[in-house]
Amino acid sequence: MAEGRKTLIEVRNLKKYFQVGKGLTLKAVDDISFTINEGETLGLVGESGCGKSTTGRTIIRLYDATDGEVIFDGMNVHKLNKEELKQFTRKAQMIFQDPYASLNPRMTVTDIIGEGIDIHGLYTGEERQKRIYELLEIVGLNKEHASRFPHEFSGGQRQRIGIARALAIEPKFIVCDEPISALDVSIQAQVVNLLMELQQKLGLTYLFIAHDLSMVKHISDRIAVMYLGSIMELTTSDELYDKPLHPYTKALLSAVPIPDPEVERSRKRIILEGDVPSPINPPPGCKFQARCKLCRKICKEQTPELREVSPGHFVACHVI
Amino acid sequence: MAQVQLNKDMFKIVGKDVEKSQELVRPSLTYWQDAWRRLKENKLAILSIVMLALLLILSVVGPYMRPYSYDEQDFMSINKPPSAEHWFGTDALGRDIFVRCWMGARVSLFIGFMTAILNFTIGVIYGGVSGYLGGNVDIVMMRIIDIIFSIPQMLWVILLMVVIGQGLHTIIIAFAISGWGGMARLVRGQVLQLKEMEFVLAAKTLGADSWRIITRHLIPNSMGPIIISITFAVPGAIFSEAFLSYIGLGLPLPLASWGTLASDGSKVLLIHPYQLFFPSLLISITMLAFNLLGDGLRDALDPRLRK
Amino acid sequence: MENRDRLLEVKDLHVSFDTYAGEVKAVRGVDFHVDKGETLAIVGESGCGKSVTAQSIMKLIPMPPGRIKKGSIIFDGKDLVKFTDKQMESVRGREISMIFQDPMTSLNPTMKIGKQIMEGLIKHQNMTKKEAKERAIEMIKLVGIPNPAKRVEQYPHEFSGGMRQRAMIAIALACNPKLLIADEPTTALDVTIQAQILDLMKELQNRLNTSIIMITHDLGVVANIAHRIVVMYAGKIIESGTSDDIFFNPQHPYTWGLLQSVPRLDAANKEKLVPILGQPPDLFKPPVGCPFAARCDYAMPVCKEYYPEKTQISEKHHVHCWLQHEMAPKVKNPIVEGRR
Amino acid sequence: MFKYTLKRLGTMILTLWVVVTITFFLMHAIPGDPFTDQKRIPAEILENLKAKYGLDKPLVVQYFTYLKNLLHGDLGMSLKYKNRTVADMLKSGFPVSAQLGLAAGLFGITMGILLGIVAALNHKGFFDYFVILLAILGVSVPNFVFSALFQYWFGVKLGWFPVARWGTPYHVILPAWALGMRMIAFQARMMRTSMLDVLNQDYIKTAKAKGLSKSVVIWRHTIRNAILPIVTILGPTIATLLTGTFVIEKIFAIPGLGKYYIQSIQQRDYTLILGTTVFYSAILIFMIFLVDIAYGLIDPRIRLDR
Repeated sequence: MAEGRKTLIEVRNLKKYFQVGKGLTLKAVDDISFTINEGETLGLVGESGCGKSTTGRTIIRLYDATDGEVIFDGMNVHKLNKEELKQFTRKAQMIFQDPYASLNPRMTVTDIIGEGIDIHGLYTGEERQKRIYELLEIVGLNKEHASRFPHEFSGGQRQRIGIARALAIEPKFIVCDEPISALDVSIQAQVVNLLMELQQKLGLTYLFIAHDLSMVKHISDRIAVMYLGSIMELTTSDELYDKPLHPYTKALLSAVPIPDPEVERSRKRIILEGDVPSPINPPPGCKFQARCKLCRKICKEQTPELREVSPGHFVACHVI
Repeated sequence: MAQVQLNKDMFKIVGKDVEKSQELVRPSLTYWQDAWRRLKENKLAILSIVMLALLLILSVVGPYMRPYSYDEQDFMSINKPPSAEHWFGTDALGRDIFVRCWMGARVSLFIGFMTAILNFTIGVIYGGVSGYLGGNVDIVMMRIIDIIFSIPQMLWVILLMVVIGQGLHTIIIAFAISGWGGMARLVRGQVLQLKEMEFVLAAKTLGADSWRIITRHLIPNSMGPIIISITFAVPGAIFSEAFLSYIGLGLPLPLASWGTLASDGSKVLLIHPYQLFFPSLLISITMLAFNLLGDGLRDALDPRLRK
Repeated sequence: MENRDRLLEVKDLHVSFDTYAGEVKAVRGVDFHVDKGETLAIVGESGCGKSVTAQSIMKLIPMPPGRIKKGSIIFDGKDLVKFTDKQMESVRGREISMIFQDPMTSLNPTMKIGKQIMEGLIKHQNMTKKEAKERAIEMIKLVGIPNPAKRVEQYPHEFSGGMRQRAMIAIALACNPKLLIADEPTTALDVTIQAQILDLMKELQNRLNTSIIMITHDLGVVANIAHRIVVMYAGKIIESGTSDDIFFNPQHPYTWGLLQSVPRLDAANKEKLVPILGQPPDLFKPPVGCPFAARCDYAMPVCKEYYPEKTQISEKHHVHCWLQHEMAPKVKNPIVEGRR
Repeated sequence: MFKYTLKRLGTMILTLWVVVTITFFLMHAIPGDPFTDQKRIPAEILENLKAKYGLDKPLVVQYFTYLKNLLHGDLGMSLKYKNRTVADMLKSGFPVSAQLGLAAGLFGITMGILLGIVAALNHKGFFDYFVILLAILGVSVPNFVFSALFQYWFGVKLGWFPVARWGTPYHVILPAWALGMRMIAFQARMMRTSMLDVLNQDYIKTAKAKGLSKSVVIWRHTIRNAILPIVTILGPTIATLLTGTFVIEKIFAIPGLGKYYIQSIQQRDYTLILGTTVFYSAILIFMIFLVDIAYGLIDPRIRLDR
């Protein structure tokens, strides 16, 4: 469904390294490339420490990239000057994970949502207030909530406020950084539905970051699977589920429990052994080699390229 | 459950009432209102505020309540115990201790507040810069603090007093130079922690500049711990001044502070215990009040209680 | 009701917490049982009382402010509610064990892993240090940690999250308890590690015939491991039954809502989720009637006035809902309909 | 652990050097020279005196001479006590102060920790409030007031202990107690908070779930972990103890280092001030070093991480 659309974001060989002590480099994002088309949702999944959040933050330049570039709507994000950067922030926004930490406890809901409006000078006075009420309504809250403080709300409601804050400056693109993982199941569905409705209504583009594969599959058009800072596989969400190619993707899919006892009873699991290795000074070659049952000699020597094995289906694996 | 009368009407589907389930039942309070509400519940803290207010008022009007001046010597009434004429008695030079105590209160409280303000200013700037800039700047700035403040403040103060000479201003200068380490560390910690919080990242994503982030997000959220720390800094300075006076490095004569009064009193402790008693009592009450208030504020402002 | 297979029976359990603002009724009359060798899952969202229930069985809730107001916990024929602290010591770790949600914080950071396993053995099985150590090494091996002889000498910070949870399981199972209570044991772990731990728990249950109470909010985990399920909402059990009953023939609108609000990996893409709107009630002031009424599509006036009695659907399946009443209108069961 | 120790050692020496340098230049920034006030000294004798103390050379030369001598333990001559070296005076005063400090420290730490533990275990009970009150009193009342009170009550009124001076173990009790009061207050407060914090940790629940008895849970799991933060504040605690001795030694007329220090200040005996300050700093920095090492030993996380 996203085919034939314009490319909104192009990420080319993006790297983000952190120095964590003498001679130790944490390669949080290690040379990844992908594109996001206008109006689509790209899911980014992986286990903790795989670099998915860092990727999201580097794309909107919350972090400076170590290397590589991000082209957003023709702008080279990491080369923008101060004024251009401000223009860029109007177009790209973010929704955060922790509904408790993502709202300033000393500000009212009005001021939280209004912050972006003030920074960019979009509305003032009564118009500003009207716009804030409108935004509250859009995310399923009401006027009475405007003068309240964040601590008076539940997790789901706070996440709605966070969404309203991002929408206030009418962005084109939103990075959703695990927006539902801190919420209860029944509330997760509310927030996901809201995000999907907003996308339909406002033509938004999402980068949806999460570790919950079923939710990512539910909301995304295409999915990128990350492991230790690299993209292992990238394809449409249906294809990823129907025809996963990378051994890590296969293991990940098989590890996700399905809420159906009948299915669960008959399922054969691929249990991965061991833990995710540390992203600090990783060994050369394929990142997944230590846990891979198909590991060969070449996997330990050469880093596999992400290559297109069938139209729109990318895999980084020597064995496939 | 008891037998209830059920009728058909009670079994018509009316569906959900989402508004009701989302109603915010608790009253809306700002952070400061909420903190004040909690502080009010703490009787000791309120008592401390009353005590401190009383001390402040007496330090203003106290010296005028008796017909003596603080440096007026009366050799006819030397070392007189407390009486109707001299409420707190007189000292070895026949000076009225009541008046001297409240003159001393002015000096001690002035030293306390000035020191707290100066430490606050230096500490917030140093700590704020260190925390906000981060990286190598932070490492170097903190290393400097670590080294300087590994020696107790009192040793620095004594050295400085020896070098720049005794006097009210020099005491305050010495305290200001040597006392901001704790505040700087505290502010740095706060800033370091807050600047990684998601709401600050959100502000950055919205395009907020450093000024806005500092004034709207970092400062309001670190005020709680800073206020608590100031509350403890005031009595700390009063205490240190008393200590200095006691070892003979305090204020020059005839100026009086609680510390010099206590120091004088202790010389005749075994014969005229009241001369030590009154200034010590005032010091202790002040310390107690500030400490209790600080504890109360800590409970009232602690963010962990707010979830 | 007397049943030789019955290991644990909780009857009419009420647990409250006294806070400065008043009494929070966290658990409000809960009945369930666990048979020998079975896995019971207690499912619900945060604040529904599932963890409090589990910790009450071990009497691990902090008292005060918590207290067991009413009810009984019959374990192996004895009522644990009446047990003194001293008596509980011989139950904990020996008869009933527990593992917790966050493996990063539930191990003592300054004590070697081996010693943490040995403690229980020395206390309950009168082992010497040497015997206990051998057994500890054996346990570490059993839970699938490589290099056991070296690992017993290490501290928790040298273990990864998954390994720590394995170590917790080793501690819990060291004395061969009859019942293992697992309080969200995989919530803090990654999916691939979760799969390892669930697998391990099932395997050990087969081998040791331990009963398990699994506390979780994740229906996928439940489907994977549970024989029977108890669904809790706002401190009450609203439905319970076998795994198949709950997943394929649920009767309570809340259970319907839960099942419809989670996406399935094997479902067609972009199928709209059906969320449960609104929020669970504040247990400072729980509603008089059915606590779910305010969020229920099928709520009736009666629901807001009276709490529904238990209705038996089949031998093991019961539900608390006024829709089961003879006067109530018949509604379509969206889960049963959906499966057709 | 070895690397960690070495690193700490390096920090220690660096800190000491910085402190010596700052102190040295501060002392020499005082306008005039130490003999200015002695007006009657003829000019040539003054020159001789200056030469004797090396004051005629450029400051930087003096500084390096001082550093060099310092390495040999030579802190120079006292300006006011003829023919006594600073090192000599430190040698005679230090054992007395160390005894007093050690007695007060041991008393303060044990009592403080004990009270803190008892208070935490009796959380919100009578004893808890009692300890809180005691702790607040302990930090609120200056130690010269405690000293006076103790002297008055136990010395004069009851006559249980000597009022002042030094010599027998009996002489140690009152000053050590007065000096330890503040410490008890600090430690009790810290230990109480730390205990309550640990008691709320998940691993305490794990320990209880194992069926361990209450006393084992408290001794083996709670106290050991709760003491860790106490160890980290030992450094500042020793510092307060040290400055506390100045006053206490003065009040109780104890011939310790503090007494010399105060005297040197009152008499403006600059070499003695400089020497004492450097000595105090060295002791303190060394103590902090020891505390760091102890912390590394107690907490396995530090031992291996760095």
